[in-house]
Amino acid sequence: MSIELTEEQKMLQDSAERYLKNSYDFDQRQAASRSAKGFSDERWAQFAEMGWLAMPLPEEHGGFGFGAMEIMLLAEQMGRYLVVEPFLETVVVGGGLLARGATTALAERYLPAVAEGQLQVALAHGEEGKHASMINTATTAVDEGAHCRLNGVKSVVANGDQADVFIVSARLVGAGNSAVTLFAIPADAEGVERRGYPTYDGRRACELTLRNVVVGPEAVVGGRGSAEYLLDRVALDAQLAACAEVIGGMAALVEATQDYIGQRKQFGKTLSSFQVLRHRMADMYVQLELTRSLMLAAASSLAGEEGDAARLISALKARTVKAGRFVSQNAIQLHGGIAMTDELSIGHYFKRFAVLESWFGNRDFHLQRFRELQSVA
Amino acid sequence: MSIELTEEQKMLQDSAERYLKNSYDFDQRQAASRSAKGFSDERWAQFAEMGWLAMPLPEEHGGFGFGAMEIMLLAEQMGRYLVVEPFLETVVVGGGLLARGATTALAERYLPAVAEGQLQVALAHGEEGKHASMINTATTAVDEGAHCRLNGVKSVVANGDQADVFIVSARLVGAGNSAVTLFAIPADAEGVERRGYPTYDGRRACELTLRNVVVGPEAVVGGRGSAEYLLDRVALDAQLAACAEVIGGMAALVEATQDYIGQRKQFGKTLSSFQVLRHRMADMYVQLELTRSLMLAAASSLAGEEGDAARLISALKARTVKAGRFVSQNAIQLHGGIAMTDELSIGHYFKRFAVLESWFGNRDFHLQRFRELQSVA
Amino acid sequence: MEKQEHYAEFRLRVRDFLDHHLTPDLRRAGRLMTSVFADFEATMAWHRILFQQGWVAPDWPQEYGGTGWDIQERYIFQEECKLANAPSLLPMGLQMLGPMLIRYGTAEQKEFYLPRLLSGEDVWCQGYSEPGAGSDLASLKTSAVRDGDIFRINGSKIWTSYAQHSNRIFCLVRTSKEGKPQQGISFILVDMDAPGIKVDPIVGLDGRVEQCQVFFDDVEVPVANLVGEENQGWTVAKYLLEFERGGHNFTIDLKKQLGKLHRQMAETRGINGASLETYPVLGSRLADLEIDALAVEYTELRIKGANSAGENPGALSSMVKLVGTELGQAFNELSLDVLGPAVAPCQLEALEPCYDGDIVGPRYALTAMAEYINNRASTIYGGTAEIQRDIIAKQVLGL
Amino acid sequence: MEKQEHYAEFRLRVRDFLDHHLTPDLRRAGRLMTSVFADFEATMAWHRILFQQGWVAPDWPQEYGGTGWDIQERYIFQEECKLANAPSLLPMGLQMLGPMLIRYGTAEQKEFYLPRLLSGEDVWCQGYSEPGAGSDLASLKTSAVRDGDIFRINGSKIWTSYAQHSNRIFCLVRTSKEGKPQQGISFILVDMDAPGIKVDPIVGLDGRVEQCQVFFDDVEVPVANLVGEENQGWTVAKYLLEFERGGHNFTIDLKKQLGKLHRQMAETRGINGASLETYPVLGSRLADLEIDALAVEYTELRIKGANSAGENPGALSSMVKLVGTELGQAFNELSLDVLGPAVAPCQLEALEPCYDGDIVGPRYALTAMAEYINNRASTIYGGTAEIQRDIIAKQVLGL
Repeated sequence: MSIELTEEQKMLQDSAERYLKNSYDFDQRQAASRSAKGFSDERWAQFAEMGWLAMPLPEEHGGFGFGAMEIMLLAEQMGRYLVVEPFLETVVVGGGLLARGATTALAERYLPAVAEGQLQVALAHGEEGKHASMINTATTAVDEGAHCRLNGVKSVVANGDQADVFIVSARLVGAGNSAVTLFAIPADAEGVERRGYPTYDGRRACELTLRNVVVGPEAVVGGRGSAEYLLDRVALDAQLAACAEVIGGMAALVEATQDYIGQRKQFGKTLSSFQVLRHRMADMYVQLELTRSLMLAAASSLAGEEGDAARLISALKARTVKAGRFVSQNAIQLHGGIAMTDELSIGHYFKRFAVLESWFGNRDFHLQRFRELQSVA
Repeated sequence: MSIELTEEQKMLQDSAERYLKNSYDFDQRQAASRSAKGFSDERWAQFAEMGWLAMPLPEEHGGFGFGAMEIMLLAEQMGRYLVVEPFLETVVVGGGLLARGATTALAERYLPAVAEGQLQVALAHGEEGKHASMINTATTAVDEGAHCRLNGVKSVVANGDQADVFIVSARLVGAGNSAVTLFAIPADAEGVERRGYPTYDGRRACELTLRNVVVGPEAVVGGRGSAEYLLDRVALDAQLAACAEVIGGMAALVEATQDYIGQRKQFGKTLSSFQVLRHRMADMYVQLELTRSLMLAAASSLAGEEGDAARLISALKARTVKAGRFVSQNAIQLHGGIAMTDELSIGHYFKRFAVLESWFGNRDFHLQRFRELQSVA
Repeated sequence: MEKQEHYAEFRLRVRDFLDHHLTPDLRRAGRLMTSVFADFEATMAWHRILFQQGWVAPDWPQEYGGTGWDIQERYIFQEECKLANAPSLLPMGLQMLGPMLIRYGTAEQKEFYLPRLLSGEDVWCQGYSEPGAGSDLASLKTSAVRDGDIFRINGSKIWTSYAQHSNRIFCLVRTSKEGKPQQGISFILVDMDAPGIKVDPIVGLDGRVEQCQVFFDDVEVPVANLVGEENQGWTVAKYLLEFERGGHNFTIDLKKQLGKLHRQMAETRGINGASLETYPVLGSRLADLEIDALAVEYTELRIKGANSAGENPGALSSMVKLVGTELGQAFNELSLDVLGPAVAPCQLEALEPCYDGDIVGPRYALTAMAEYINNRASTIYGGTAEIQRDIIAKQVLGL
Repeated sequence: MEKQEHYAEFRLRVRDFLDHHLTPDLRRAGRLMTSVFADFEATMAWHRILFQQGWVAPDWPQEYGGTGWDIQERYIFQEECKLANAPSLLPMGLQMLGPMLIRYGTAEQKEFYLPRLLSGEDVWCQGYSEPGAGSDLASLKTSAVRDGDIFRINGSKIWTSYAQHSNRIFCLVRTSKEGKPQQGISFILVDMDAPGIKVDPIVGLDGRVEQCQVFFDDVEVPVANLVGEENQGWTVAKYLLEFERGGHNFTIDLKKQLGKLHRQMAETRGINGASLETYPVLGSRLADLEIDALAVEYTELRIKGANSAGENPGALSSMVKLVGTELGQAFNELSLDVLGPAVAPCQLEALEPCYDGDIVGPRYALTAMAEYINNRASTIYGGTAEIQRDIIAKQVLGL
């Protein structure tokens, strides 16, 4: 395993860090988050301009054709600066599914628009009352020859409030779970109804209702019955990005807390003169760095399409949830009451971590998957 | 739930504490532990004299007819002073099984002798390569009309090295697990062979081989097929005693460690001036006291034969293992290298706790049982 | 045995009362609690109902308006109210100021303030913490300078819960800079409508306002509003802090949380389509927490035993605060693991008891994230978890 | 890619060597290890075999007898040896004294001591800790008083591993009481057969002797045996301590433990009669630990990367020591949970490689309890877990 970055990758990392550090301050983030859209179009346009949205997309459709390492690097910086723009949803998941599954015509219709920042995508897969489940879905698609007719309700669709296109999973009627298929459906298609709302991480999602939505064969992403395969594959990139985001956030929390306890006085001494707090900080640092090691390994394995990539990604997710909780909870604890307010960024990392925990399977799910993948090896 | 002690119980507690404090020092304990028998006959005789061995046995067979509260009080003090004499094995388990299951003749043969300190008993139930299992056993008993013929090997029989009588579980051939039955078998019966050895907690056990051991119907304890019922019931007393022993031991460890860090100097300061060590001690104390609360509740419930006794005992065992590990491991950690030697008592508590962990089911077993008993309630 | 019957009967009497007086709207307000505070309007409505019944201050001596119940009856009352989802009453007046006035107040103060507090006419908030003085109360800076018959107060208090709803505030203020920091502090009662007071709401992490910052700009307060001696406020405050720590009953909270968790597990389906209550790993984690909650319950019973026997329960209170809060947080985490993505939607309006629109996702998931967030504060206020450990090490272990 | 092939080939060469030279008796000694030390006789037999091959000190510079392997090759060699159950070589000479002599020793010292160390003729032990000075080395009291060409040593050293088997000892001694405690310490080499030395074995908690207390009663040592400057021993010692911390490879140990655990789970049956490897709760706990072990593995790779790039790996070493040891202890605990009562029998004789009698219980359970016991020391020696956290807080976080 090589965990060294290429020169190009280091440049990407540096430029992302520099841009976000200089131009993405917390107050503006909060303003964007509270706007009707939930993020800033202007920022999104700048991301596009810097090529970030094109990064992992295929070259033949306006992308740069980069892979896991670049996704990791960008997501980590976005995590560090609490970016609310839907890079994960639109580019990593949406772009990833379309790049891998869409017909050439569909890909050409959507992907260049994604790369240019003109199109928002959302995966509509989860349903109410169940989770950690990658594939069983109650939404149905009835094959009526020339087209399919979809019915169902999708729950907590991340970025669903602003999506121009939904990628919807549905079970072909009468064909069991093996026939779950993905469909790309424009948000303005007839029978598509969404109810948008904010989520606790300062973003927006929706409940999506499909009532007799009719789609042609060109809307199928990845062929019939390929949803599980496609979702499993794209979930690897998505989890890597989500974990990198948390790791970037943990690094920010470790730094902020370290600064805070070095300055803040209580009982006539700086907080850092209390050994218990110093050791807590040491443990926070250890959690961060251990998880970072696993992230580098998983990204490298995924970039090289190695056989153990899925196992490492599950390991990474399980570990990131544990570390993210420990670090974000203790960042609040060490800051005290002030971190329980909306005003400080500390608690917003905490909330973002909490929402990412169950994205594409939570810790328990990935501990189990890690075991299963192991017993195969 | 009443968790207050009666005057009589307080007196028993005080007298046990006083006797052991004054007469049971660690060096003598070590000498007894290293002797061929593994404990001191003299002590055992004194225990008998003070009535401890008669405490929970029925009055009609030379006992005092007391119950769970008294077992708890004695075991707690024995734990505190690291007593190696087999009170749990001979009195609580052996005596308990015979008192509940033996025919009048059998009870009269054995129980007065137990109360007087003349007879050692050992339960031979466990077998190699499996655990946490209360009932499935490979040892067989063939019913040959006037008598039964037993064959099998029993593993890690606590107090087996010195037992005069074994209570052996065996499956009546052809009758399935529901026919597992207990037999009282004298150690000198033909076909009984034992191989004694020390265990890490400074006691002695044995491997017991039964080769065509022939026993008459009077040897059956509790009737055919009653092993599960009897063991489950006596296991409640046994677990209570084992947990009380650990709790007594934890109290000793908390005190010893508290003293040690208050006196020992490192880097020019007492160890107790390090906040991390003070907090560790606070956590050790908390573990001890939380567990003690559960012990009092479980003992009280068991003494009153209340419906939730089994559930509370499982809760107690699961909690005691967790607390015992934390307290004994940290007692060593805070003492440093010196506690890794045979010379100090600290590590001997640690080893005793480790052996008791899996006695009558370990933590995982009892967490599961706790859940099952709950879902019934 | 007779006692048991008496308590059983008492419990039935409480239930009967709740059946008749705790309206569905009030129960809804209780169910929607995501912190120690319920919706203000509902809280005060329930306060007035209990006042009518004479049950608003069970912990007070009977001569001042208490119920005369013994410790067991009070526990039963508290438990039945919580489990029936009654909104919690505000503790600042009933639990903190009341007992303190009874102990340290003048006859005039008691006569004037206690009845208004019981009836709900006065709503009190607590002015202790200041920006820059978190756990370290003794370093507070808000000053009260004597000028004839009045004190003139300048400074600011923070983390003042429900100050936006209160008409009075009790404060610790600095009346002297001499001696140890603890020595120059006084305890004083202030009208919120006095000129020079400004209340700024603080938006919490959950997006709602429970706490405020209160500014004092030359606020004049009569000297008669001093409680206890001048410069002796620290003694009064310590009494209250201990009360804050020991007065809470964690068992009831934990039981309520446990009930929610069982419901959430039963209703949610996992990867194989079965209810999550059949999942051994989650079950084992829940059992572990549930056993710890039992240990807290029996420890609280031991403390009650010690209390009623007139013994000092020592640092068992610190221990229960420490374990009870950390355990509550562990329950919150398990809720997140159980509910998965359903915890994400932020529906602030649906958390208001008067909301009658649709909600997103299952009702049993509605409060989980806000509880996870708000409960982080439980190991910070009333003495942080670290301070509780310091107390145990010092007071119990003598380290 | 070419590099990969090179390493694969190297690995095969090591395996081939092990196949031919690591005898079944030696492998048995490796399997029976319950601490960082293997049976002494077996250890030295293997030491001599590796010396013959020229592979006894891969970490040393080639001019002094090292192998010239790069960091990856050394890792592969170590890994293959461990996984083939080779007994671990004694670190006191090869890992500690050797590098130190190479750095600080005089030409004469190097010429005399290094070859004897490599060949196994000299066996060294380490005299640092003293009764009364545990983690606080600077407070040591054993004195060396200059008297012409000799030092006269009086005092006592404790936790001296394998002193009973050693013919030489390197010591930290106090040569001055002036200045800071660290300043008056010197580093000196002592013959164990010098008059006035007495070795008392210390029985460990597992019932066996690995460590000793060494007494010095007017022991005379030539001044030429000083390593480094007089009173500058602290610098030398610190170098060694860091080496002790960073030099160990935790990944390999953890892999070996993991292998054992998988075996133990597969072979043991639980309550429903099935192998414990099918039990979700144990499986989930194992997966959690296994993932942490992976994180340690990749962290060690990062450190190696930093090392070979000439960067300072900073406190990553302290971090790996901290996590690696605590994780090893967690593996030990899980072993106890898996094996149950089978861990109880104490069969000291069966832990000797030469034992050929029967054992009680399954072979895979034989060492579990002794490992659980002895591994508690791993968070004590070489800087306690608490000291590692202090180091991380101070050196990395600047607190």
